[in-house]
Amino acid sequence: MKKIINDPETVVLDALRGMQAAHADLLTVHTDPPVVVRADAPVARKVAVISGGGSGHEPMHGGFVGRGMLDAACPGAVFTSPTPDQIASAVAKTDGGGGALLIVKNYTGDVLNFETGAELAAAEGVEVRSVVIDDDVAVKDSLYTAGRRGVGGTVLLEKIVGAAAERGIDLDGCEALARKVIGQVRSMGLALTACTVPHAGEPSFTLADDEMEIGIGIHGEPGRHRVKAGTADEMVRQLLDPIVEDLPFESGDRVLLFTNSMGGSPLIEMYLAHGIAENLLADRGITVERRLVGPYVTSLEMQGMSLTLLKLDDELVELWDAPVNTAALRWGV
Amino acid sequence: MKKIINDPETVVLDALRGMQAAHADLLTVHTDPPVVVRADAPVARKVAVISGGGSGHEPMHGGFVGRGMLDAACPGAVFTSPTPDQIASAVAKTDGGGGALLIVKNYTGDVLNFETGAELAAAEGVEVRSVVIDDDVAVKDSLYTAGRRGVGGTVLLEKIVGAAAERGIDLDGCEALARKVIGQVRSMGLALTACTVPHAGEPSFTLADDEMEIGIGIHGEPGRHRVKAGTADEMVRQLLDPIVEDLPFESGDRVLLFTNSMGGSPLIEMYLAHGIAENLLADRGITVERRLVGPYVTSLEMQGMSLTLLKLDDELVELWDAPVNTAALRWGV
Amino acid sequence: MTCTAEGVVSALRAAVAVVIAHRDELVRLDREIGDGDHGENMRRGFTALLSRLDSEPPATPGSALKLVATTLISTVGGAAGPLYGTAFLRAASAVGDATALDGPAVAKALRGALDGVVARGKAEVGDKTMVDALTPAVAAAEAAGDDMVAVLVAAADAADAGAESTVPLVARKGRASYLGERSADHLDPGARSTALLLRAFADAAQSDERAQR
Amino acid sequence: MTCTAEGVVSALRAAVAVVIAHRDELVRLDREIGDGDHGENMRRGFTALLSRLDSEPPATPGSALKLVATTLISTVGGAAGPLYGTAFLRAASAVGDATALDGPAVAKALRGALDGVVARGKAEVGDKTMVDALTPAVAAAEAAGDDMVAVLVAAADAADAGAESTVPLVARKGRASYLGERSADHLDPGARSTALLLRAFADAAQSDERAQR
Ligand SMILES: Nc1ncnc2c1ncn2[C@@H]1O[C@H](COP(=O)(O)OP(=O)(O)O)[C@@H](O)[C@H]1O
Ligand SMILES: Nc1ncnc2c1ncn2[C@@H]1O[C@H](COP(=O)(O)OP(=O)(O)O)[C@@H](O)[C@H]1O
Ligand SMILES: [Mg+2]
Ligand SMILES: [Mg+2]
Ligand SMILES: [Mg+2]
Ligand SMILES: [Mg+2]
Repeated sequence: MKKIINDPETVVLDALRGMQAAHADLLTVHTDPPVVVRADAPVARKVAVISGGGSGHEPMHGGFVGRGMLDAACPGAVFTSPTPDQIASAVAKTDGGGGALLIVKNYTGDVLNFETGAELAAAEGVEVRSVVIDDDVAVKDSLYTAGRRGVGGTVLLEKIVGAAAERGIDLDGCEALARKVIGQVRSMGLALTACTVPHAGEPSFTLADDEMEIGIGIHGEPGRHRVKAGTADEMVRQLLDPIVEDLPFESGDRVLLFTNSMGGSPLIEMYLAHGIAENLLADRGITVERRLVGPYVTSLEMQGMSLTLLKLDDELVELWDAPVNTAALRWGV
Repeated sequence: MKKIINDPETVVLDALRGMQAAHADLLTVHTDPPVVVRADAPVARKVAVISGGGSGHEPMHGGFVGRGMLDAACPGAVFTSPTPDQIASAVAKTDGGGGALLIVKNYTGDVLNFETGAELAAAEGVEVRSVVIDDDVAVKDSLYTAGRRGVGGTVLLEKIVGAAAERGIDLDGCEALARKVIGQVRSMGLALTACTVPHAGEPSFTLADDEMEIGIGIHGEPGRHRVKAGTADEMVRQLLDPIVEDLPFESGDRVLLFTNSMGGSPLIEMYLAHGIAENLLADRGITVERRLVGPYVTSLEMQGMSLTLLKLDDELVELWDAPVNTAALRWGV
Repeated sequence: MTCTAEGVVSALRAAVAVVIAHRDELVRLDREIGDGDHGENMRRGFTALLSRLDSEPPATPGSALKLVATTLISTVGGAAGPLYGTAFLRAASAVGDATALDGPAVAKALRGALDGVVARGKAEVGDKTMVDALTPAVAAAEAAGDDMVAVLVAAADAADAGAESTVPLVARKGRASYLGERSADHLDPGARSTALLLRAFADAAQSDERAQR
Repeated sequence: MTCTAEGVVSALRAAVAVVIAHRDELVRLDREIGDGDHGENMRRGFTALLSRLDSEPPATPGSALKLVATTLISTVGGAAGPLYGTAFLRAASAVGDATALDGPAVAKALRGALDGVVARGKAEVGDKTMVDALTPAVAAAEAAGDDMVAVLVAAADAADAGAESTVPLVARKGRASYLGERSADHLDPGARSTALLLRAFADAAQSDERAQR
C-alpha cells in the first residue's frame, strides 16, 4: 500500500486540516467531533441541510458544504459511517431556527447512526427530518434485505435540496422535494480496480487484468458480478440499460446525466464515456438537459465509473442551475 | 491495460466529443484538426490566449477554455505535442484582431510544433507571440539540455494571463505579464505508480510497492531518482524544499500554493498533503494567500502529486481572483 | 460465584485485549464480504473504552455496561457501532442497579442485548449477522442454570457455533447482502466479533473464579 | 542507376511497411527513456503518408519528398514530427526539380535533411538523438561515390552503427535528457527510426535494381 498519508489512524483529521486551510472562505472544520460546517452558519431561519458518511468519497460530502448546498457534513472514518454525536453536533452548529434535514445514504450503519443522531438533536429541541437515498439499481431491493445503496444520486439530491433551502423553502417543502428527487434518480457503477482502505492495508478485492466488477458500491466492496472488461461502449451500456429500465426512463423524458469517476479513472475516460451515454440516451429519445462529469463520488483511488440519471422538470432544472458555492461545485456566484 | 476506451487510436477524438456534449455552453470542439474553442470566439479586439499539448493531462488544457482563461486549446494525441495545423487553426478561430499569445510548455516537441504553427498563423497576418513555461525544478537547467519542463505552473499562468486578456490588456501587456509569471512560478512532482499510455499498452515504468519516483514530469516518463516511499510529511518536504530553494521563496513572500493530483491519487490525500505544505511554508515565514487543490494537471491514472508555488503581488492576486468560467475552474460568474 | 463491577471491568479489559488481538482478522473477514473496516472500528471503540475505564471507573455492573454503550456509540461508527451500542445499553437496563450479577442476571443481560440488536437492525437468524451468534448464545445462557461462569461459558460456546453457522449463508442484512450469492462461504465479521467478545467474558470469569478459589 | 519519382515512391512505401512493423519496438524504446509514443507517432504519420501517396501520386522525387514533409508535419506531432518534417522539406529543396536522382543527389538530399534537423533541434553528435544516426549516414553517403544504390547502402550501414552508438550515451536533448544518467544504456528511439528508414530506402533501391537487371 502506497499512499500520501502519515498514519492510517489520523488520515481523516489530517485531511480535514488541509481542507480547512484550502477553503477557509467557504467552510469551518471542527474536529471534536469532526464536522465540516459552512463558514456563515447558522443561517437564520434557513433549513439546515446536513449530510455525512464515511470518508474516502471526496469531494463528497465536505466538498459540497457552502452556500446553495450543504450546511454541514459529518465525515466518518474511511468508509465508516459517522457517529451520532457528530450528527447532533452538526445540527447544533447549523440550526438557524428552520429545522434540519438530514440526507442519509441507505447503508445500515449510516441509517442507524443518523437515527440516533437525529434523536439526540431532537432532544435539544431542533425539528429534524431525515430522508434516505437509495439510488443504486445494482442492488436487488426487497423488504428482506438492507435495500439499495445510496450512491451518485446523492450529489444531485444535495445540490437541489440545498438550492431550495437557500431560497427559503421550509422544512416540509425541502423534505417533500428530497423525496421527489429520490423517487426519480437512479445509478449504477463498475470498477476496473479495487481500492485500499488505509487501515486495512490491502485491496478489498483483486481483479485480473481483463476483468471488471459490475454493480460496485462506493466502499471498495466487491460488486454483483465479475465480467470480462470490454470496450467503453459495452461498459456504458452495461450501466445505462439497467438504470433506464429501472425507473423506467422513457422516450420524451428530460434528464440530468451524471458521469462520475470512482476516483482513479482519468477525466479523459469520463468524457469519453459521457459522450457514449449521451448518444445512447438520444437513441432512446431521452433528452439530456443538464450534465455533470468528473470525480464527485469516489472510492479512494478505485478505477471505474458510475452513471446517474435524474428525471428533470422545470422545478428541478431551476434548482440545479441555482447558484452554488462549494469547494467542488461552484457556479452562479 | 484496462481503460474505459473503445480504441487507442480514437481516444482523443472520442473524449472530445463527450466534452462537447458536456460543455456546449462553454466551448466548441472542432475535430479536423482537433481544437477546443471558447463558445463565443472570436472576441473582438481581445488578445486570444491559446495553449495546447499532448492529451492525457485533463482537465488541462480543454478544461481551461472559456471566459477569463483560454480562447482555445490544441489537444495532441495522448502525451504527444499537437501539430502546427492545429495551432494555426486555433489562432484563426479565435483571433479577434488583438493578436494571439501562445502558451507553450517547454518540451522539444511542443516548442517545435508551436514554432511552426505560429509561423503559419503569422503568414495569415495575425500577430502572434509565444511564451515558454519551464517551471519544473526537478530538471537541471543548462544551455546544453532541453531545459526545464513546463508542468503545474501552466494552470496558474493560463488563469492569470487569461484574466488579463479578458480585461482588454493588449498583446504586449499579456506577453510581459506571462513572462513575469513564468519568472516566479516553480513546481515539482512525484509518482507512486506509473500510467499506461493507451497506444503503448504497458506502463512506462514500474515501481516496487515501497518505492516512489521523485521529479517526475507529466508524460509518464520516469523521474530523476527513485527512493523509498515514506510518510506524507517526507513526500511534501521532498517536493517543497527544492521548490522554495530554487527561486528562492523567502520569508515575507506572498504565494499561491497549488497542490495537484497526478490523476490517480485521491482528493483526501491531496488535502492532507496540502495541509502539510501550508504548515511548512508558515514555518518559513511564507504567507499562503491563495490556493488550488485537486487534479488539474494529470498524467492519466498516475498516482502521485505535484506542488507549485507562485510568488504573488497585488496585481497577480487580483487577476487570480478575476471571474473565470471554464469546465475545470469556475468562480466569480 | 457472582460478578461485581470489578468483575465486569476485568471482563471488559479482557475483551479489549481480544479485540485488539483479532483486529486484523476482523478486517480481513470484512474485506471479503464488506468494506474492510470492522476490525478497525472495533479496535477504535474498545481502545477508547479502555481509557474511559481507567478515567471513569464504574461503580456497578450496570454503569459499566452503560459506559461501554456510550463509548461504542460515539467511537465505532458503521453498523457495528449503533448495534453493539444498543446491545450494551439494553444489557445495562436489564441488570439495573444490581451490585453483583448471578447466572440468571447475566442471561437476562444477554437477552436484553439481543433484543436491542434486533430492534435496531431487524435481522433474523439466518440473515448472516451478529444475530446468528447472539441468538444461540442467549438460548444457551438461559438454559445454563444459576452459575454465572457456566452461563458465560455456555453462551460463548453457542456463539462460536452460531458464528460458524454463518459461513454457508447468503447475507440478507448489512453490507454483505449487496454481494448476493457471493456472500456465501465466508464467516460474518460481526458474528465473529460477537463470539470473540463472549469468549473473552467467559475466559475472564473463569480465571477470576480460579483466582478466588 | 538513378532514382525516379516512381523509385522514391516505392522506397517510401517500403518505409511505411518498416515503420508499421517496428511500431512496437519504437514504442518500447521510447517507454524506457521517453514517453512511449514514438512508434505510434511514426505509425500515424507513415500510415497517413500511404494514403496520400495513393491519392496524390507525386510527379518528381522532390515533390514526393515534400509530400512526406507536409504529411509528417501535420500528423506526427511530438518532437519527431517537426524534425522529420523539416528533414524531408530540406531534402526536397536539395533535389529541386530533378526527375531522377543519382548518388550525389541522394547524398545532397541527406545533407539537407541533416542540416534541417540540426537547425530545428540544435542537437550535436553525442546528444543521443536522431542526429547520431543521421550525421555518420551523411558522411558515408558523401564518400560513397556516384552509384545511387551504393550511396543509400553506405548511409544505412552508417546509420545503423550511429544508432547503436547512442546506447551508452547520456541524453542531452529531447525528453530522455530529463532522466540524466538514467538515460544511459538505452537505444535512442529517434536514432533507431532514422536507421530503420534509411535501411528501408536502401533495401528498396537494391530490390528495384535487381528487378531492373
Ligand atoms: N441489520 C443488522 N442486524 C444485525 N447485525 C448487522 C446488521 N447489519 C450489519 N450487521 C453486522 O455488522 C457487521 C459489520 O460491521 P461493520 O463492518 O463495523 O459496519 P459496516 O458494515 O457499516 O462497515 C456485519 O458483519 C454484521 O454482523
Ligand atoms: N533536439 C533534438 N534534436 C534532434 N532529435 C531530437 C531532439 N529532441 C528529440 N529528438 C529525437 O526525437 C525522438 C523522440 O521522438 P518522439 O517520441 O516522437 O517525440 P517526443 O519526445 O515529443 O515524445 C528522440 O528519440 C530523439 O531521437
Ligand atoms: Mg463501514
Ligand atoms: Mg511525446
Ligand atoms: Mg464494515
Ligand atoms: Mg516520445
